[in-house]
Amino acid sequence: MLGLEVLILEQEAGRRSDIERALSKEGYTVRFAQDGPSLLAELGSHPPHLVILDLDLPGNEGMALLATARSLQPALPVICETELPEVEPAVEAMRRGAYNYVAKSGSASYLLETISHALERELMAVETRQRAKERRVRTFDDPESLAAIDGILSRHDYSDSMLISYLQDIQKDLNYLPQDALRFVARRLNVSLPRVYGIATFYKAFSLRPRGRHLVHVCLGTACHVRGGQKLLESFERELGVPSGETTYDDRFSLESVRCVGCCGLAPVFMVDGKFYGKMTQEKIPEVLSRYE
Amino acid sequence: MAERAKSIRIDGRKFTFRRGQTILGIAREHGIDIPTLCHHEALEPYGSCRLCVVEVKSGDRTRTMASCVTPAGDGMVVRTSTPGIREIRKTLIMLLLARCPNIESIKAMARKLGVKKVPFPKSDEDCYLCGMCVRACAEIVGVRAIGFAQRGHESVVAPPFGLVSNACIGCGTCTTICPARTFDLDKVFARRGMHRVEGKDGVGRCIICETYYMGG
Amino acid sequence: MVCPCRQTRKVSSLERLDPLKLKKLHNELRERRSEEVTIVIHMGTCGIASGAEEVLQAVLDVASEMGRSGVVIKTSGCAGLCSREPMLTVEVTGAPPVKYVNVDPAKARRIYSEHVLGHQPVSDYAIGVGCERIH
Amino acid sequence: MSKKAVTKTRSLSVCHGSCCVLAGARDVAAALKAALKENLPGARVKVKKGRCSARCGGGPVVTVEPDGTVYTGVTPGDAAEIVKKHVAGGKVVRRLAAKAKVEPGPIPALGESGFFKDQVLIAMRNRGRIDPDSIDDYIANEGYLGMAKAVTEMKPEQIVAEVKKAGLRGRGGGGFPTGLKWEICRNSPSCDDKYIICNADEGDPGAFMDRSLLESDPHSVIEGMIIGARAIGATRGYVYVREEYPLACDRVIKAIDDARAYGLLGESILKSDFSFDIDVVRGAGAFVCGEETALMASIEGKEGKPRPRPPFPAQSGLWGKPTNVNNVETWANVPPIALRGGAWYASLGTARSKGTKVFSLVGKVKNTGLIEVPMGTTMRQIIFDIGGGVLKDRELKAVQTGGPSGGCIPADMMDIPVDYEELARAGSIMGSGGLIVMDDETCMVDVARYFVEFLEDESCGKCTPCREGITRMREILDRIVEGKGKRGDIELLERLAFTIKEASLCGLGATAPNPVLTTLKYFRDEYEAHIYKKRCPAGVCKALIIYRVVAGKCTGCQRCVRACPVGAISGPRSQPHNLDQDKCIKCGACYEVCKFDAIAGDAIYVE
Repeated sequence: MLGLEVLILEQEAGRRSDIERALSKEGYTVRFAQDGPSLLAELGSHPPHLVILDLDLPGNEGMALLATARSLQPALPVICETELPEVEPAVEAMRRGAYNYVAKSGSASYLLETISHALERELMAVETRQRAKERRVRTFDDPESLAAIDGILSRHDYSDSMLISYLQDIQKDLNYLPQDALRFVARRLNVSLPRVYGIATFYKAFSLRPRGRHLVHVCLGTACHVRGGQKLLESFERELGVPSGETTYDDRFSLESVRCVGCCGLAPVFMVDGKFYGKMTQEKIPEVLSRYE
Repeated sequence: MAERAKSIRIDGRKFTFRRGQTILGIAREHGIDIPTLCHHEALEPYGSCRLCVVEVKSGDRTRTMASCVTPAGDGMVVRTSTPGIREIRKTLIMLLLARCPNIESIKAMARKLGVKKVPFPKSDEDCYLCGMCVRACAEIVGVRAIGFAQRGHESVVAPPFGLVSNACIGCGTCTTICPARTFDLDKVFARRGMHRVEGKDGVGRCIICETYYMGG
Repeated sequence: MVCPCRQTRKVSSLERLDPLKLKKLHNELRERRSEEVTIVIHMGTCGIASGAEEVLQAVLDVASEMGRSGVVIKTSGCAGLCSREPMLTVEVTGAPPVKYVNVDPAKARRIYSEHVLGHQPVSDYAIGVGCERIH
Repeated sequence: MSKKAVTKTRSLSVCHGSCCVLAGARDVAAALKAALKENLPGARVKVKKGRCSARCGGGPVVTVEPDGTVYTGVTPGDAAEIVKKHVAGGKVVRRLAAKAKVEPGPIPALGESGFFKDQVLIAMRNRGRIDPDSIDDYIANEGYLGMAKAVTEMKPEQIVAEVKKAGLRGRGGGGFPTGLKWEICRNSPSCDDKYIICNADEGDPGAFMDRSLLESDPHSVIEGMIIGARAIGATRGYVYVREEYPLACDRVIKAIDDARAYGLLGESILKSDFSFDIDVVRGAGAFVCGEETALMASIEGKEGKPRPRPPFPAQSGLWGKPTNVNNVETWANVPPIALRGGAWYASLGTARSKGTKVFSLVGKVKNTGLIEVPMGTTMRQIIFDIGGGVLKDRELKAVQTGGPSGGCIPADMMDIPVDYEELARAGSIMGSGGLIVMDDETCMVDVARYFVEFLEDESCGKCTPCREGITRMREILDRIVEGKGKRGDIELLERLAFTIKEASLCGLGATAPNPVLTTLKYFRDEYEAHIYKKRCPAGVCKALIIYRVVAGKCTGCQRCVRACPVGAISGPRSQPHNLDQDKCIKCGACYEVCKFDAIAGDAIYVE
């Protein structure tokens, strides 16, 4: 937690020193704002990583500040505090973008936990945004990428009957089939783009969206089904927090189901990056997932 | 010696036929009605709607076949409206009506086959995937600007990536041939600012050169 | 993983065969029984999924520790009984082959030292002796 | 010697374990038969193909029954002596008699009990013995000898005749006679090329013999294809492999390269005037590509959508040329037929189904794996003798065969001999040979729903009945398993089933309703329980069950507490736990981990 700055607006002196003690112990750098305007000024000049905001400021100023702060720094997590927690203001605060709503009377450890969750989520969001940006920057119509794809097409003399095979090889290299790549293939092979697009969407093996670093395939063959494959899939969905067919927010895993991988003797089975895990139970999933970074 | 003319029996009537004719072709030639939803005179037979199924007895085998894609065979005995066939057609139109409850051609066909109620929850699709637009684009216009995407129940007719297709010449054949009249060219090609050819009567055939042209 | 016997196996000249040469090659290969003991690790997909690669590695390790003269280590495809994989078969020339099931690296080490080197089958892990009936 | 010699000997059992066969047991058996015919015509002495007696070092082994004398190291030259001296004269041939009895050691003989006992291998003849990457290993085991015979000694018509005589039928589904298929393709006029295809797009969930064959013995498939090409007159072949099978793909490619290097494939095979080559094509994840016309569309680089037949592939297939498609197991059976003749193959099996069949025995059975048994073996033998019985000794409910196109055979029909006709009579099909064992914890409505969902996913979407009808069936089954089934749902399912079966364009649709129809036929009461009583007798359908802790059995070990993903189970160690029904998401994790049967998945009774 070193180097992470928390900016606090708290009208009660006793509470201020409580929070300061608890947070400094954990290595956070704590700054205090005197009032609303100085808080907003700080946000402009030295943006912190997280804000703790007292909602009990006179005249509902807290709620207004929350809205302004979020509009200035949309990604900034704000934790709201109050003496007397009630449902309505809580809902209102969350609606205005608060990360969480805690009681001042609550334990310090609960506050710390909330802070660390908020920061964790924020860091991941930053990372995800960055990656998404990189992804957008990375197009596949630069000469280098096209030359690589052209190399694949030349392996079979640009014969259009090898289309499926080309797409498989391209996907192997790029992890998915980008639009640019499909357009280039159609142009280079002199076939219609709808045909290329039709094939890329008809066959299950192709993905038109980028996939995670690791591919989880849960087998739903008959043998796996009667031995609990569906439950295994649901367990993965809970564990990874994404439905089948999606990629986790940190791009670590893509979860897909597959109709029989031909390893029925060890049912139920799943695969991670092509490695088989047989005779599986829900219990063993977290351990297996922890092997993949 | 002249070859004996090949003959087929449809609903008790005997007809001679030319090589390569389909059962549907012969039936229509002689005014026997077989309902279809994906067949078009200007296009290659496709056999997807299956409404044209008939009972075909050939040798000692009796089978249900799609008449639009089954070539006539010598000595075939065809029945176009047995109770079983009627049952199949009713179920099929129910399925299509549940998919596309607001398409006139489907509603008309359902009325014709005596189907009023549909035992399935209704959705509201505007396309029943007869593929005429896709086929017309490929076979008549020859540009293949649209195609099928996805598969199974998720199949759709779409230009690549849902975006404007560069290959499209804006001829409008797809919109004119669409039996559902829902293929919205404006929507698909709006961004290219191309005009669309107004067509009223679908694809017609030139009586002199025998090629197909756009109606209107 | 590369089959270990691929490194040691002498690839026959790979010349183009005619019917006579094929028969001759068949007879030669059939008679070729130079080594005393053959250990076969069954590596079909089910076997690999159950840990056959680890077993193979254990066998190679123990072989390099304890010696592998007169021993052929090879891999094959699936042996059929998926629920008891990984499996391996040890055949001492002149004696019936013994099939082992549910093998793990530790069991593989014991099988190597007692059966492969000591010619004493490990009855604790074996499912049967002899071979399968072919038509 | 009298024509009808009285002899006590009933049979001479020649061990056909792979070791003995390699040592020449087949020749010994043939010599014994000839010697019997010559010396004791009319005597009722059989020459049997025995199981392995674990005397593998000293083969070939002959056992005289009923007296039990064992001869080892027998050669064809010894046959006459054994027949004259022992069978006719009743005296043991000391020179050949085994030195000592094999003591029943601590390890049982493979051929005497359990999983391997009733199996007879033809397609998987080399399993577990040869290195799939070594062409030399394959040649050592009679590899390519059948092909050599077919290419150099037989006319194409003769090859077709032998395959017809063998009675080999397509192992991938329909069971169409292979020889006949070849003949039609052979006689189909073509100006230049004909093609043959090995269909390794093994899509049936629960079947994996094609994968295993390609992985463990790729050369036998290649050899079969060369023989087929010779018979049909094809110049080029394709192996169409599912992309889910990367190992199989690699091994076939290596095998093809090796065969080419030996001149067994490619230009002028074995220096004859016959040329033929094979390419490998990878599928891309579409079950429908197992259908011949869709498969060919896929090889041509198109969407795998079936097209109407006629024209049949044998007339106009790949690129409009006559094409013959067989599946992996079918091709693997061809080399031994070419080498030993059709009669040899046809000596196993039933009246109309010859030879052996590979089954993948999986599901709720103790021994899972691939088995190869003669046609006509009963389902009971397969599940209880070979499979060792139902897992946890629960009650057998049904066996599903034939994948999504097949059906479920109920437990009281386990005595049917397994062949094409009997399975069809039971309402199922052989398919590619998946046998999925189901016990009383398997819900048949859920199984039917599973297959229908599978097919909905895999339908290509071209024709109305398959695309729309299967989805509607799935919707109906969905509401039945959710406890929302209505009166009339069963009839609606039957109506849809009829239309889909009759009107679909290809085999996928035409067989799609089978899982529903057979479960309706044999397990209608389960459907009715779901619809009318709102209960799932097997305790599978989530909406109709609750999990609870059986207090008397719970030891308070806390395993379920740890396993529960939503914290619904609580309780101190060593005391029966509590399960909070409000929190429970019915994932079954507790049920899976409990070692004391203390978690019950009970039906909710609404009566």
